[in-house]
Amino acid sequence: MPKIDTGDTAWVLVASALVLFMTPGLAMFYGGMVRSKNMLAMLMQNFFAMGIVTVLWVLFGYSLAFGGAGNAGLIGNFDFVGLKDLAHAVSGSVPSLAFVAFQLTFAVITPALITGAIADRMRWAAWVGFITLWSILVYLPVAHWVFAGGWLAERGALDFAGGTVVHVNAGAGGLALVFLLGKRRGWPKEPMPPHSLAWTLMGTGILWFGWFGFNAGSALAANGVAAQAFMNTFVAPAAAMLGWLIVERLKDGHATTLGAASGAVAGLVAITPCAGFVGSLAAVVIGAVTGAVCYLAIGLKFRFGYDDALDVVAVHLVGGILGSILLGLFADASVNAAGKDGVFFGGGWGLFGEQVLAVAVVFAFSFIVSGVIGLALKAVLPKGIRVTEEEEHTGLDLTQHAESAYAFDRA
Amino acid sequence: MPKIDTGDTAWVLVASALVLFMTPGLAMFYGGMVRSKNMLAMLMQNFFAMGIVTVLWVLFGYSLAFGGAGNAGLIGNFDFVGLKDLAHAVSGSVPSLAFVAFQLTFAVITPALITGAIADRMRWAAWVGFITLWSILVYLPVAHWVFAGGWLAERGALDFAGGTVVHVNAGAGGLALVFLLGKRRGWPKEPMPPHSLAWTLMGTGILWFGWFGFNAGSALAANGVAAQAFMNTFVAPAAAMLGWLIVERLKDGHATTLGAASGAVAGLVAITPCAGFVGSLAAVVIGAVTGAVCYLAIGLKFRFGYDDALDVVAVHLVGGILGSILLGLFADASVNAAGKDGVFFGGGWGLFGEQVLAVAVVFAFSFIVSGVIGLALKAVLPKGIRVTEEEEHTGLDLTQHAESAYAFDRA
Amino acid sequence: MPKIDTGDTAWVLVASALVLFMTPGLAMFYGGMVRSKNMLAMLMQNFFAMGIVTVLWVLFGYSLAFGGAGNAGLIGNFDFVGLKDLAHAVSGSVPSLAFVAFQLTFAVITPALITGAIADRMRWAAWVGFITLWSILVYLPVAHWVFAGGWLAERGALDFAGGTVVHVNAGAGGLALVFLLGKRRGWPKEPMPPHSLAWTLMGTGILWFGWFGFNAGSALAANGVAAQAFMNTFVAPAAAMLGWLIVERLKDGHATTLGAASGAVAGLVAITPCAGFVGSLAAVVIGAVTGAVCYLAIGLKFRFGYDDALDVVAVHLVGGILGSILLGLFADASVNAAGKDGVFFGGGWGLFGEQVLAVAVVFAFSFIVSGVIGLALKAVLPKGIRVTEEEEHTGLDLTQHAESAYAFDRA
Amino acid sequence: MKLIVAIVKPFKVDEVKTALLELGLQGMTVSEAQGFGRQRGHSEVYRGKEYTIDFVPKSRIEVLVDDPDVPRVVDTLMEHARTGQIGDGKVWVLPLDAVYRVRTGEAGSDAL
Amino acid sequence: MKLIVAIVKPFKVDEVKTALLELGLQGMTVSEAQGFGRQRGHSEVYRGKEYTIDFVPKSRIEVLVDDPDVPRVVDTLMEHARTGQIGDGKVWVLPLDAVYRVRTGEAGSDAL
Amino acid sequence: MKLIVAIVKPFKVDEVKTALLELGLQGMTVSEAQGFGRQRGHSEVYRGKEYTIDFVPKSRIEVLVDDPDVPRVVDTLMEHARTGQIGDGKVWVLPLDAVYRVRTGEAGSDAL
Ligand SMILES: Nc1ncnc2c1ncn2[C@@H]1O[C@H](COP(=O)(O)OP(=O)(O)O)[C@@H](O)[C@H]1O
Ligand SMILES: Nc1ncnc2c1ncn2[C@@H]1O[C@H](COP(=O)(O)OP(=O)(O)O)[C@@H](O)[C@H]1O
Ligand SMILES: Nc1ncnc2c1ncn2[C@@H]1O[C@H](COP(=O)(O)OP(=O)(O)O)[C@@H](O)[C@H]1O
Repeated sequence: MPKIDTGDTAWVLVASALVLFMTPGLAMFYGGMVRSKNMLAMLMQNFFAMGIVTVLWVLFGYSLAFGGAGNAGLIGNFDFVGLKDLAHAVSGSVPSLAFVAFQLTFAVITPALITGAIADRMRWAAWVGFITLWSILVYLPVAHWVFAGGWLAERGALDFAGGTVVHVNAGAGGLALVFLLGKRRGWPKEPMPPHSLAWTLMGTGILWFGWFGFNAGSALAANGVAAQAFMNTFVAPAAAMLGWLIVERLKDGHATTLGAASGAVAGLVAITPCAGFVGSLAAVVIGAVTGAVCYLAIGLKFRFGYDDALDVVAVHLVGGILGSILLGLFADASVNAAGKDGVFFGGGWGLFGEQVLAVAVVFAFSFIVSGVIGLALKAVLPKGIRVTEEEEHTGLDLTQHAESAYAFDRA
Repeated sequence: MPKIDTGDTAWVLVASALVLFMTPGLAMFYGGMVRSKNMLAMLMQNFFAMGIVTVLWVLFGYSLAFGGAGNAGLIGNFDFVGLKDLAHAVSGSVPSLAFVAFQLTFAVITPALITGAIADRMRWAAWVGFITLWSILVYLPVAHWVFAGGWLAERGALDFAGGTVVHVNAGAGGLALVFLLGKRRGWPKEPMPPHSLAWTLMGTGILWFGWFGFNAGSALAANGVAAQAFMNTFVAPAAAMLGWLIVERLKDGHATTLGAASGAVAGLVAITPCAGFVGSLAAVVIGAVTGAVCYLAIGLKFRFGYDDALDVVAVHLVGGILGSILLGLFADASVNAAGKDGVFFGGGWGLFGEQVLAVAVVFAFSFIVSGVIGLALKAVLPKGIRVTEEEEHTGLDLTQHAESAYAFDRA
Repeated sequence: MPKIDTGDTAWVLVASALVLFMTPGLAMFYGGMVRSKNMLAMLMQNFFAMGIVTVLWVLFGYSLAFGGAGNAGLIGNFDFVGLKDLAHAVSGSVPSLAFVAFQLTFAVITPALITGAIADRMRWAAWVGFITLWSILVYLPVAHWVFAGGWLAERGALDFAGGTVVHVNAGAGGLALVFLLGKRRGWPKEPMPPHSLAWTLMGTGILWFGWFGFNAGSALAANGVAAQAFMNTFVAPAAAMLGWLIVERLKDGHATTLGAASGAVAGLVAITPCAGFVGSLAAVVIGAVTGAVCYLAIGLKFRFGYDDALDVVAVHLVGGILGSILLGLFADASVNAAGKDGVFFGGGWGLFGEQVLAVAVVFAFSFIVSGVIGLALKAVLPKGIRVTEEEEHTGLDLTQHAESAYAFDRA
Repeated sequence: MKLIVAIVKPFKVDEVKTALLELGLQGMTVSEAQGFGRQRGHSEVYRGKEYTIDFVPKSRIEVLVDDPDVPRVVDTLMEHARTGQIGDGKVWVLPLDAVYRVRTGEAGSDAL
Repeated sequence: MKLIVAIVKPFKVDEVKTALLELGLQGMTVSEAQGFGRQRGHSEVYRGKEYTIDFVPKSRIEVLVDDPDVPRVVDTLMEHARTGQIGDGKVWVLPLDAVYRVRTGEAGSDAL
Repeated sequence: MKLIVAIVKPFKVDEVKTALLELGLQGMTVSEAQGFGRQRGHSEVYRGKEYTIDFVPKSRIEVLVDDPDVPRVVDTLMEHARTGQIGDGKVWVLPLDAVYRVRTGEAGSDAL
């Protein structure tokens, strides 16, 4: 049996904790952007992901995603149902359970990303149904294809930490739901300003912090590749923040706090698939480009009239696509022997093509299946998937959870 | 001299940082639940624990808890006063000071847990006195009995990360103080809703994040047991969240954000003693049961009329007892050779008995000594241990600390 | 080529993440203390540091600071522009890029510390210009002198984690800007109370948590020195919290939450240069003294009438000076062979002298160059470096960023 | 000169404001209020304990108007604040002794 | 018809509300206010700097009543808002020209 | 007895309060308000979307005074609330039927 390396194990365990912490961070990042009457509903949808997905993962999720790894196939198997036989197993140089936990954190945060698109109007019961089905029918297969040596990985697509599996996947799911749910009443005329950017900034800090585990942890070892991924996870969001702020300043006349936060997150998204496969300067370029492009991508929802409340499409879908495809240009095998050379490093267009294919496949699959799930729930749930006008008006916190986010007393 | 393993050391250092971070997390978890006029007092009582307990620990606390480890006795000794001779010592495979710091984080958060029970009415000076005495007279002995090879450990009780030492211990202390302090004026008639569930959810995220260090760090090495403990710390709170939400939904008609947070914390409490001794599926069961039971346990305070403000009894005392006792059923030596087999794994009722004994002993000891400390302070302090009606009414922030938690200006 | 140690690498990577997390923590620590109309501007100035400094660091900053390390000189070189040739290099026992990232986190937070001094009145454009120039003209040289075997280090000054490079440096810069900007209108007559101490306390928790990476990470290995630094980073702030609270209680009649937070941060500042060079009991003394002295140092701004808004001088400058100089007394070579003996450990006054010199040099250099940069910006920027009376009155959030920090709706 | 006070549902304020502008009014003052009346409030549950909140958020609009404008303003207020649901609110008219504009010291109609 | 305004201590609002209901009143409007008067405020200390806050939180209750009910309502308000401590507040009565119910347009007593 | 109401810029409240005290007044009640008028509000931008906020934060001051004091109080209010900029606000005077002090039940001037 391969030996456990304590350093690698320490790193993967810490990385897992860091990524789990991203979900509360995401909840706050999103929560700060909604109106105060919908704050708790947003937090709840995110925290619930930590509950339901985790239980599914232990029961059969991990097995369906990573069972039969390397089978170049469509889905895993039931070898590890209930995580059986894993207590003393080793994966690479770490205990298998550390790998299971690390991968679980990805399964948790991916559907959570969707909550930003559907903010302020989805019925709680509908979300419970959606995240359960989506995790099983969308996440598990896609994770298998790309992370577990499934067919896309075998074809040669690269995705260091989840540009397709996490971001394109969630972005497509969010877009599908947005179409099914329809616009929030009053959008885009009525102002719906963020109720607490302090929470959004706190969330941004937590996301960046946790993302080091997300990307550098994906090296699954405390080695040079992890260090490169770490460095790229540092510089890409930084460059993206600058990119976003500059374009924003030119277009709107102000560099905003929300812009700095959004740019950083966009950069983190874009570097995710590239983290361990590109050099530091490439990360600067990828970040800067993403910051500018994602800012501009926000205009799409107004042009095409779909109410992607917190811009999951502009930030995660567009950012994820950009990162995955730019990897086809900037991949540099000299950085990571397990990687490949992209167009700019003499690798030709082969990788680029695989990246485009992977993005297209994941987008199409997630968009379609998410839509089907949404339609099914709409048909099955007595009250449908959207709250009533009255409820939307009063707010989800009171109507879905019988709670208020804030109560400042003055007695 | 045994050699230091850098991987294990890295893990124990990180785990220590994670657990220290839990105390601010706990402060926010609790702070969000009190009324805004008592927010700072709650934060202060928790942050103060990071100050006073740390200094006591360095001066003599560690020595009294871990001196003469393995003596099967009642208390440690003075060998390590001022942490002398530890600078270059090694414990297991890590520097002794890493172990000292890790254990210190437990000593800090345990009394902090009590603040939830006594919220909104304890005089600041009384808390200063209580936490100082409690740490010395209650925590140090109990930590010695269970964590340092004291008499309970020698008898064979198992407690991986502090079900008895931390949770039963703090819960019993809180209950004793609740009786001495009496109910908050207006309780339970007057509504006392949480003033900011956003803080409570942020605190929950921090607690879960830090708890990975709490439980998996207790392996004191980056190995398979740590990975198992990590996995269990992931799944038990998840299952507990679901358990709590389901019962809550059935009983109150709503699944609440506070319920999700409370369930997760209850699950973290219950898995604490079991983390490194049970398998992943057992963790699911332990979590689910705890979530449901702790929710129901909240009813006790209304039935018996004691004002346990933030449910330290229902969550920490009941959760700690459940976890410690369920370990007697689910313990599985095949998971951890250093562990034992519980009833369900052919180990018979021996372990179960020891667990019940340990719980009973720690509860009784903590409850009685805490009560004595409280009575002594009540007698000694000129103004007693409880604020006046006027002060309670105005709020502790202004009356105890001359501060206000919030001031939104509009100029 | 030296071999990578996975444990050391895991630790340095985690430490880097922890220190990066300190900047959002600092933003919240400061943000909570300003009035709500300036909250976002404060957050923005801090988050922006994560953007601009990071990009500069990758392009040439690291190279100018650490190129030609050990040259006993004034500045680095251009060997590592764009981080070239570092992808597979090793520093000590960790990948060079891990070291680059770790040092970057220091470069990011140092200028961020300055924002506390200039709160509520600096024009956004002026901050953008200032932090860019300051990072290049002040931080890089000073980091080279002390951290990269530059002339101060070669003379024998000790600075384990940045007492001079980070705290004295930032404190002097802040003081210079305070003089150039002038007082906030209404100061000190008008009350300018913290708008949300909850954020300040959350920030304190994050800072303390991250500081373990800051100090213990500076050992650049997971070894006994790291454990000692970790322990000292635990106890010094604890003792400082007690020191501050006691003096405060005696002088003002109340122990305050803000005092507990401020004391802890002061203790963290003071222990920074000493962390890996002194024993645990010395850390208690250093902490306690710092807590008391920094509290008293706040009086200076009222005596001398300079408006150091959030007490960067009293906490970081005074705390940094205290720590650096007390190290001359408490340094203990038996704790760390790479260290020296201070006055109290028979090392005589040699080290003490070097410490005083280092403090004086860094203070003078930073104060002067910061002043020159400020004057230059004042001359160059069309609208100068300070907002108009009207803008100051309306608040920086609306006037500089066209945003509001809070919007509680009630529909 | 009269002072017209209207208690309305908060989400109706913008509509009312626009309508009053169209009437040619120059200004108004709005403040937050909690209303109690036939319209019932809501209840919240925290850890199994249910609280009933009787008060409903309302907006309180004050408008100074010349006597002749009173009827039109009152009608406009009611028309645009109306949803037909219980809780739409009240409008009342108070007599005034005097009105001044702080900036100029102008009095009466000129102050509006 | 009169408008009765009462400035009371916030924690007295519930008691006052209940008492008015027992009198048969159907509704009221409450808003937050800061009072200044004989009752002194409090002081806060931040990093050694002391601030005095002169204003005290108060609740402002508005009740529309028919003329005959005025005395009973005023007495009830005072009785239940009273603690006997300085700062209990004021009650004043304003004449009204008209009152309307937004929902129905009803005027006068019918509007209550 | 009259009730004087003043809508002023929030940062002027302290100055006004001090001035009224010097006049010998014993108290006042202040509440938050949003004003709409000639003074325009501001605009905010979030992710490229611009919102215009028409309302401006104002403070609403209520002072009960004896008839003879009305002119002096009104003048003092206007003098100290004035900045000369648009948006300084309004002052209006309302007739009163009665005033009481809750604590003692005193009525009229004695209630102040
Ligand atoms: N007697 C009253 N005095 C003052 N305000 C009142 C009175 N009655 C009702 N209101 C205000 O009018 C609002 C609407 O009244 P309500 O009885 O709920 O509906 P409606 O006016 O449609 O019958 C209440 O929330 C309260 O703010
Ligand atoms: N002249 C006044 N005009 C308006 N409100 C007043 C006046 N005097 C007092 N008040 C209000 O009444 C409250 C109580 O008054 P105060 O003098 O403190 O106590 P008391 O009414 O018991 O003498 C004050 O906080 C303020 O809100
Ligand atoms: N007709 C009105 N009724 C009630 N309040 C008014 C009216 N007109 C103005 N106000 C109040 O007075 C404030 C100042 O008015 P504005 O027209 O902006 O400036 P000015 O009074 O200097 O001309 C407004 O913000 C609003 O609160």
